[in-house]
Amino acid sequence: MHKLYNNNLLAPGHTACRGCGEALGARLVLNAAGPKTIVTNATGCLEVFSTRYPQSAWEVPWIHSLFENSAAVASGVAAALKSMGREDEARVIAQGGDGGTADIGLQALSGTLERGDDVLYVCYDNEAYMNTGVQRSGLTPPGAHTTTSPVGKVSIGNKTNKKDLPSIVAAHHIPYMATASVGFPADLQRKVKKAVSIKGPKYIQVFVPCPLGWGSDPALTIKIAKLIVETALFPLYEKEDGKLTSLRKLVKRKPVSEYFKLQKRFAHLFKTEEGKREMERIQAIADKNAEEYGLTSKPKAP
Amino acid sequence: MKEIRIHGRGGQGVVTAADLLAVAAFHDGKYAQAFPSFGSERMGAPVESFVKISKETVRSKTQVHKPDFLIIQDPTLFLGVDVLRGLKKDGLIIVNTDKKPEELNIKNGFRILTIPATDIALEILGRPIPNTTLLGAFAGATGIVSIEAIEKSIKGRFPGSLAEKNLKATKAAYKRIKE
Amino acid sequence: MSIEVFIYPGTSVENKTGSWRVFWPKYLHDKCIGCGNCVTFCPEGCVAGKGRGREATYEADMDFCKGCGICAEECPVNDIEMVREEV
Amino acid sequence: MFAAIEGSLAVAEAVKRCKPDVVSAYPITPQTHIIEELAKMIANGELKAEYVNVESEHSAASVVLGASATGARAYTATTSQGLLLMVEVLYCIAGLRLPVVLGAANRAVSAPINIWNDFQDTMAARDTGWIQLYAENNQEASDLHIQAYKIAENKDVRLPVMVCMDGYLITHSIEPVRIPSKEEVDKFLPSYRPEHCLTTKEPLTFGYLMGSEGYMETRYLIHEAMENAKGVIEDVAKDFSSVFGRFCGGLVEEYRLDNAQFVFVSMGTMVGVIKEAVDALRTEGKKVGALKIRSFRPFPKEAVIKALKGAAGVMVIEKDVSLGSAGALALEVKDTLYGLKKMPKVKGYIAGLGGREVLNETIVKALTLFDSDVKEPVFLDLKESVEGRKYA
Repeated sequence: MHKLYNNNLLAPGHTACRGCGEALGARLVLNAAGPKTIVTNATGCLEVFSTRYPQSAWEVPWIHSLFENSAAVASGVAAALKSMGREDEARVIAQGGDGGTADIGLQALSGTLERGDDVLYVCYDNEAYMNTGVQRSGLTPPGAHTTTSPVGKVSIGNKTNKKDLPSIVAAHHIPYMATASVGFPADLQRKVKKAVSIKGPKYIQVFVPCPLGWGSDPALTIKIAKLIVETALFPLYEKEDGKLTSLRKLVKRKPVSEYFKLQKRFAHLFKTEEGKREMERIQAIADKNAEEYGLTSKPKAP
Repeated sequence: MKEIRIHGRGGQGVVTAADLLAVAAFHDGKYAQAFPSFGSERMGAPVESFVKISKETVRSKTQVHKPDFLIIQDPTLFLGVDVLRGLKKDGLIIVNTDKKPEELNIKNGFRILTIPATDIALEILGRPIPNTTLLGAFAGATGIVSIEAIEKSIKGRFPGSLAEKNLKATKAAYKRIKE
Repeated sequence: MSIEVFIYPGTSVENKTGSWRVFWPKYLHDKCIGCGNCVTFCPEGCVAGKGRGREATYEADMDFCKGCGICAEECPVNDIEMVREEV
Repeated sequence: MFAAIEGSLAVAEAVKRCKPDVVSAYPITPQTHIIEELAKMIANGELKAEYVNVESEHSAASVVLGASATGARAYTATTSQGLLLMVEVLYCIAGLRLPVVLGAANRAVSAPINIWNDFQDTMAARDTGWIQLYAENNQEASDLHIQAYKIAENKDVRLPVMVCMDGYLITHSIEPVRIPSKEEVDKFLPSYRPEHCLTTKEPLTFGYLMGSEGYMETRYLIHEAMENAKGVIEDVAKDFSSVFGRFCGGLVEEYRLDNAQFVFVSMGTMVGVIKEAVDALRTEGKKVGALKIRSFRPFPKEAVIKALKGAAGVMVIEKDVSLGSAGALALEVKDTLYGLKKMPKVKGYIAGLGGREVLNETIVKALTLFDSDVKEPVFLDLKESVEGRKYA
């Protein structure tokens, strides 16, 4: 039996970029879930940087087939375990990026959740198609520059709001769902542990910065992953059987500009009047989040 | 080989009739093939089904183009559908109607047999589904399948009381034709 | 010829990504309070340590460290210094 | 049990006796009766399996992929658009060397939407790495399903198998079928024990990324497995006959090829019509015969050469068309015979698209047109009113 490197279920030697939030997120998730886990993976950065033949970074049984079917493959794994009386052998985790989850894989995800399959789906949200070179996804936030929502003379970057995927997931009335960020690893790992202890469909959306796609300093991955939460743009919460059971409150909310200024994808917002107006609009989204979720006792913009 | 074409409307059990007839022929020790006209037709639309009965294996999976027998489950079909197409010269038409054959205005000199199958079905089954009743008439008129085989076929297809009711209707029609 | 449809677990350790570094994290072992941030936040999972609290000594495995600088950034007592690699 | 039974039900009975652990499918006409029957068997406890209701064929294929990779025996069925939606996953199932069995109720593809039988759907999936077997009648559809698992799970093959059966003509028709007993199937088909699968006992990584250093070799190895499958398909047919007492399988079936000058080559239920036509033509003194291609993938080149090398003329009639070229089967046959010392003349015909009936007359017409200079592929029974008109 070979020895795990530093007790990690995602071994080093993978080819993720320096400072990759997704590599960190996957390692934290797997370590929390433990070795009795079977993982299905959507096509994307995570799959590409971890399984280049003949080397694998995974220490758990793992399978990838396509972009949009991670959830459905996981359903097949869960059905097989159940049918063969191997349910106690492993928990099933389906993984995907934001494109593989919120866009092309949304239908399969919905199917898995709706059927009540015993699967934890983890979406690593880095807000664009990074594997193919930073194209816009349904989870790309407004104002962000990507290669398919570029900033131009008549464009301020991505024009659409970030799809509220957690609410779409919540509408399936599953037993457990949560949002998390690699900026708060203890919180993330606690949520994973809780999720895998529950039978039925579970969902966790993990915010994972992408230094390459966002134009951020690799060293600031954690700082950025904290800031998005602290601005109220990405509230951290848990819902069990549809009820909000935990919420990460904010002592002092930070302005979105503080989060934006660390990333080149938002740099244009600081340069023009139009950019500033867009920034104000996004600040209003954060304010609304803070109010709706009750993130601060005094929900007003700082 | 004897070929039967059944005409009716969606919801009248046209496909079931063909199935029951084929299974009955099989019970009689014959080779039988049945299939519907595979429409995406909805309730009320004209539909057809086909049955081939032979002493030997029937290899051609084709529709019935030159029928020996026609079963017409709804006389209104004469108006819109060329139900008589391909019928052999000595072919027999069994029509569900309370009219007499000569009242149907069908020329060409085909043999015609009429039976008020819907009335019988309504009386016995309580529903206007004439398919099993017409099978009783078919067995009585042609002898291609035995009434015992049809009985077996119906019992294999429907649950208890529904099978009994259908059998009653089938036998009523069989008797009526025999008499 | 034989190519299996699977590959063996954890074999990525054969790929020494340490060569990617431009800066390397120098663990000063001076002010360390043993919080473990450097271990937790490493995207490679290549930081490990011995001891507890102020006795703790952490090190990044230079075979794999890509020099992202997260550990230095997240060290609450600035006990890790990013140093330029020299050839 | 010998019973007059609908093709779909006969297939479901066969699948049940193969004891799949996981069944997943999405409803689509004319495949529905198969999966409804399997769902019923599972609901009644007759078949101990998980039935996974999915939201698309893409997911149905993905579910059986996941299940098979976990070591389960898995089954799915589909047709037409559903099969096309699955194609992406079908490549993966073959690439991962998973012995899934799929029942394909052959149907035309859109547009125009047409739910009736032809082979354009499975022909679009012919390069996915799946073995494709085509059934002539209900008995074959049932028997080939049982053989499919044995072929797929053979360690020298390890490829998924698609059992192709004419939509409606098989799925919805009633015919007498010998349904094997549980004991016979148990004797014939051992339980499935893959050497490697997704298990925490051996945490392997499946579905890795591979560059140009090895991808081509994986393709070559699938091709080699297809070549191996030729022998396995024949062996499994022999095993089948020794257990079940009837021969129903193998790569091809020769029909009245003794001294045959002209040979019809075809697949599926059309072969039944051709056999009848051959008998009729023989009584007229015409030296004709037929060759049924049961295995289209792998394509049995050797068996085809053996069957056709003495013929003067070969007429390939098929229910598919590679638009702008010819019928897929005709291309295979021509390629196979090319370069023979005495190469028969081959003519390709397209027939029966979108459920148009192929009748005895259709077959006879193919023979009459053999020496004509009608351009290939010859569309049989094409309506005069359509010829020369624009489709716009």
